[in-house]
Amino acid sequence: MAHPAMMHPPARREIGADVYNEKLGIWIFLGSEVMFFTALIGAYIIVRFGSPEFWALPNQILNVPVTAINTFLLICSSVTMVKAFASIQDGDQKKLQLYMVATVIIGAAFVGVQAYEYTTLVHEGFLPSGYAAGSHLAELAARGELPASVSVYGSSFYTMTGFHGFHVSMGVVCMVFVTWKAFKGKYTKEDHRGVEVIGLYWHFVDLVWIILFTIVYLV
Amino acid sequence: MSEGQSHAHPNYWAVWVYLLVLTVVELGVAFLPWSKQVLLLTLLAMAIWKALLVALFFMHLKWEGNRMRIFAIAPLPLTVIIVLAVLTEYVW
Amino acid sequence: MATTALPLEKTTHATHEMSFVRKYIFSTDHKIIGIQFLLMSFVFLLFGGLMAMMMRWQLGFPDQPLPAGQLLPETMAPGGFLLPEFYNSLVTMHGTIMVFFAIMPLLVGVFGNFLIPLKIGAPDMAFPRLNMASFWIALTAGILIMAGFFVEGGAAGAGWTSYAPLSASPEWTGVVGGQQLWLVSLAVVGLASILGATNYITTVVNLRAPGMTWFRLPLSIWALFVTAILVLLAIPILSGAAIMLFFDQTIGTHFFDPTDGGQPLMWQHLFWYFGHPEVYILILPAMGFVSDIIANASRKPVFGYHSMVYALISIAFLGWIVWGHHMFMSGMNPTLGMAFMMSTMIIAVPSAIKVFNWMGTMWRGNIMFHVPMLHSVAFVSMFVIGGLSGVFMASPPVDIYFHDTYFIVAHLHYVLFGGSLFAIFGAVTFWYPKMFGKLMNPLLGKIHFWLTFVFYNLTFFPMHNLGVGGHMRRIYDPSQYEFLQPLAPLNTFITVSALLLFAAQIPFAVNFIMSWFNGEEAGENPWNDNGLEWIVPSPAPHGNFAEVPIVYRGPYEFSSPLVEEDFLPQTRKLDSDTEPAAASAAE
Amino acid sequence: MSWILPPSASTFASDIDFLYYVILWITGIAFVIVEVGLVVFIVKYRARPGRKAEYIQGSTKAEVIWTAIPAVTVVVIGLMSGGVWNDVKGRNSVPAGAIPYGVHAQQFEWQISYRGPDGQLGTGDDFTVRNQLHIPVNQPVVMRLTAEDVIHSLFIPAFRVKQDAMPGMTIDVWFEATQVGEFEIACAELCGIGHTTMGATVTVHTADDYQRWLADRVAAADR
Ligand code: HEA
Ligand code: HEA
Ligand code: CUA
Ligand SMILES: [Cu+2]
Repeated sequence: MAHPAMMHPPARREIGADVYNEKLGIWIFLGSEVMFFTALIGAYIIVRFGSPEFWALPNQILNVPVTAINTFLLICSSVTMVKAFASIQDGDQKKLQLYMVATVIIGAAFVGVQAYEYTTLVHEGFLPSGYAAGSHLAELAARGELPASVSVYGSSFYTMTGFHGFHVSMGVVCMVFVTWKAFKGKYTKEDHRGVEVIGLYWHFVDLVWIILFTIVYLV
Repeated sequence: MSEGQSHAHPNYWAVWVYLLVLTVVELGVAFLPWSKQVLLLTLLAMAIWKALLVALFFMHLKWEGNRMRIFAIAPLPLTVIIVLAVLTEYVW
Repeated sequence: MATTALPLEKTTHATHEMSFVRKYIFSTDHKIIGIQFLLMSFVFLLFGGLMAMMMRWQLGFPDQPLPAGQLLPETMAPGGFLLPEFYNSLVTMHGTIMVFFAIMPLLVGVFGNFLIPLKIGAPDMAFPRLNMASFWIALTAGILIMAGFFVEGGAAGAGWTSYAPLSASPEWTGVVGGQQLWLVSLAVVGLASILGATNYITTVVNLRAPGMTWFRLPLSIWALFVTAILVLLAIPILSGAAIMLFFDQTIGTHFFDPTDGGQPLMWQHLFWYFGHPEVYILILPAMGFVSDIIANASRKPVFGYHSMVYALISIAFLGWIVWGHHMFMSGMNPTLGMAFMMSTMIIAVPSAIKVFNWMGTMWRGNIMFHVPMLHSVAFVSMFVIGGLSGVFMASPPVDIYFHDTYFIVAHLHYVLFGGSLFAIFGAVTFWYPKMFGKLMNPLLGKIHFWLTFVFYNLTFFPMHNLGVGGHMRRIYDPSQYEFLQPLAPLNTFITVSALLLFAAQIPFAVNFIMSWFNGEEAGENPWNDNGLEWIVPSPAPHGNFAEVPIVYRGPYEFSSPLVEEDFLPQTRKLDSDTEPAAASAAE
Repeated sequence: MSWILPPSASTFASDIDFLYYVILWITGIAFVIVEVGLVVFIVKYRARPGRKAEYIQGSTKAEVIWTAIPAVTVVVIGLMSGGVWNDVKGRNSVPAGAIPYGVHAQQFEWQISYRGPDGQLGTGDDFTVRNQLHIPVNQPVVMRLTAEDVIHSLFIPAFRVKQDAMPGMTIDVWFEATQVGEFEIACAELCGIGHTTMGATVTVHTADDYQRWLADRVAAADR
């Protein structure tokens, strides 16, 4: 019994969204992700407008150059991802594998850089709760070179970038799985749903970063 | 995805370069001595422009059917609603 | 065209070889998952009910020990007298459990799962394994939240709304781990809901049988679909807020801490931005089931089907712009309050359309009073009471007086119990035959209905009057205030009614369990209904349909002049019908 | 069992009560229409053998009517409410010359500060009384509501006053008592273990009494 909607790819019909289930599903799921980040960004807007004096200038505490490199990495991984997808659309297994591996590596590198960023920041005394007592940054603040307190700045910084990082990490995990399947030749010119679905997720995470990078690091 | 075979791939590398250029410009603008409001608006506009590029080209929204696009943009009004409402706490 | 079979196909054919565990425990069959949700939610309904009984005892008889209260540990009720902190935990957990672990899973988890594939003519959900995961995640969350009662400091005690900063630090509530378990549990159950919603939406959009166009969908499916969208977009807001609050409690962030730049009001904005859509999540599916049942029992098409759909959609959309009506007294910008008042008022309009269209459906009908119908009529009449009391509070000046009084408690129970729970009782009775192959006993059903209807009203209607008298909610001993003392007899009366209301659920539990074993065999279509679920055997088999059903008309063709009988199933082909386009495309 | 609001003792209470009764009437009528309609339909259209229901899909005319009437009704309710709301809680509603009091809510009591001899609130000569608000009759007063720890809510049923006290914010809430006497204050927002017991009293004095009371207090504070 082949249910018409279960066939792939679906014929153009009056019913359905003209796309296969997994693709529709991931788009719908991304809708909920949008709302999740809306909650975080909404909270950020509220505390930022409510307590602007808690914010340091760009590059005062956060390391914008390092993050710029990270942004560069994520954009690169997005392009390799989409190239992977384009390759398998043409049925090119080799290139699919190559680009997938590249994406995994760049994605992992992003997480690595972020981990480095976090450790440095914590080391300097920038915590989710504000300055660490007696730290380098706390001293600067005492001398008036930094805002007296950065508690909500730290809170929103770590929460927003942390959850983004968590999403990237989950993406990397899933992508490792897709890559493994790619090496086993499971994707074909006709059926490569996994690649497209993980790709959509990955680009979405990139998109979120583009917004976060601007509002967290630059403004 | 049925478009796969039929149309040639868009030039992803061009989009990539476009994104990188925008990022570099953004980095430059962020440290200009402009007023806070102007900076905020310029940077936000650029970020949204970049996000759009990703959505349209990498996520292929440019080529999706209308039914699919509706799903993609459906939550956006809701994000605007909450942001506008909480902003009124400060601007009134 | 390439036809790659999905994994689902394999499971559909492997029915006989499946072990008990695969078939009934870790099942991917939407019907089994629905039943799992049903059992889980009944258990939580019972827990929630028991907590309500304890609260009611304290309110009605503040100077007498709770019967069998000595069994509770010293930290909750020394000598059988509830401690104030335990009372706070009871209110909080009662509200939370009822909302998130009883009514929401009953409406969305049970019927979303059970009905969607059957009613749209699909063999299963779009993502069966995700569906299974969603149940087990929800159950985990339920266990987590109940665990609160067993950790030091007791269960969460800041109300189901968990307002910060009260909820943000043990310093204020005395609750330590319970508050965190509460937050984690809600984030976890939120994940389950989001996965479920993704699944439902995909299924409804993509898996409808040929001919099942949007405007041939039963209103129950429309309602579940719209609800799923609300779940998908509202729940993540709560998750986000819960996570921030959790961080405030654990890693020292300051989102809601006013002494260090945070904003307590922000919790309320985020919570209610989720919360009001949430209350519509708790009523829309009920409205859908009731529409189906009323049409069936009246043997008439739903009055104004299209406007029913548009009313559903507008309620859902308006639900996003009214959240501030919970915050009129919070110190929110009063001008913003005006905007929220207007949008809230407007919601009465689509609600009125629904109510009057239900009445229109009964008008000139030939009404059978089977048990589901009794509950459905009760739904309409009770929802109206709850809705109308909402109009009082929607008027901000009147809300000055009523906010945080029992008027609100009355309102919320009229919409949630009088509305949702009555509809759930009706829907369970209506679809029980398709779940278990047996009919529920109608006599027991009627006894349960009448006792519940009477004691329900005796319990909750007087709460309006408590509210009019100024009785605050969430207080554990009203005798503390002079102006509340005249209300004490009313409180006692309510408590007695509540105890009887609880007892009135026994016939239902008995009926539910006994009918499973020796109920009357149901047959394929016991209610002479038109929906697709009634063309398959009862209980519905694995894979649902032997062949892909083809749909020729809407679900409400009762008493159609085209046929002799008073019903006309969606799949019956009349001479005048043409094959739908999709069916031919699928050849 | 009563639908009549308890006696009120402030200027705007009658406006609020009036709105309440208007809504009570409107919703009462809607309630009767729906419930009576349901009962009539249940009886009149109950199934009888050999009868078939009429095959009716709907009626645009009927639907327009029952969309329009509630729509107009709620808009009217909304406009009426809006006016009262603006008078009671609007941004600029506090009458000029209202006597200010500091009301500081904390677990689980109300710290009420009075202006000292210098006639200014928030200066060193203010004095604070626990759980007791004393005000003059027929004179607008404004409470500067603040909170120490968590959210509380100042509820004076007889005056139809309620306002949350939000930590980190100062919220002004005004009223004008019209009757001399003692009235109860309650906390209406769950604020922890002692929420139930967070009561206080407000004593409304005649103008003379109030001056005397104030003088006594100031003298006591000086000692
Ligand atoms: C299923 C759940 C559900 C539903 C459907 C509703 C529906 C409505 N609710 Fe309710 N509400 C809750 C659940 C629900 N609510 C809960 C749980 C709370 C308390 C939360 C807490 O604090 O713990 C709450 C609290 C609450 C408040 C906050 C009160 C306060 O804390 O001070 C308000 C204020 O405006 C409100 C208003 C409304 C309105 C206007 C509707 C409308 O949608 C109702 C519309 C329906 C009708 C009006 C009836 C049908 C129409 C007619 C018969 C036509 C004729 C009518 C007229 C001409 C008016 N609700
Ligand atoms: C859907 C939701 C729902 C339901 C059904 C109920 C049901 C009941 N509720 Fe409550 N209630 C809330 C949601 C609900 N409640 C919420 C959200 C709050 C606000 C919380 C807060 O302030 O934070 C609240 C608060 C609340 C208060 C206010 C407490 C306070 O402010 O101090 C009171 C007081 O009387 C109360 C009483 C009751 C009573 C007596 C019942 C009775 O109807 C209970 C009757 C018993 C049952 C319905 C269980 C029957 C069991 C079965 C049918 C199981 C069958 C089993 C098998 C078949 C196996 N509830
Ligand atoms: Cu203070 Cu309740
Ligand atoms: Cu609401």
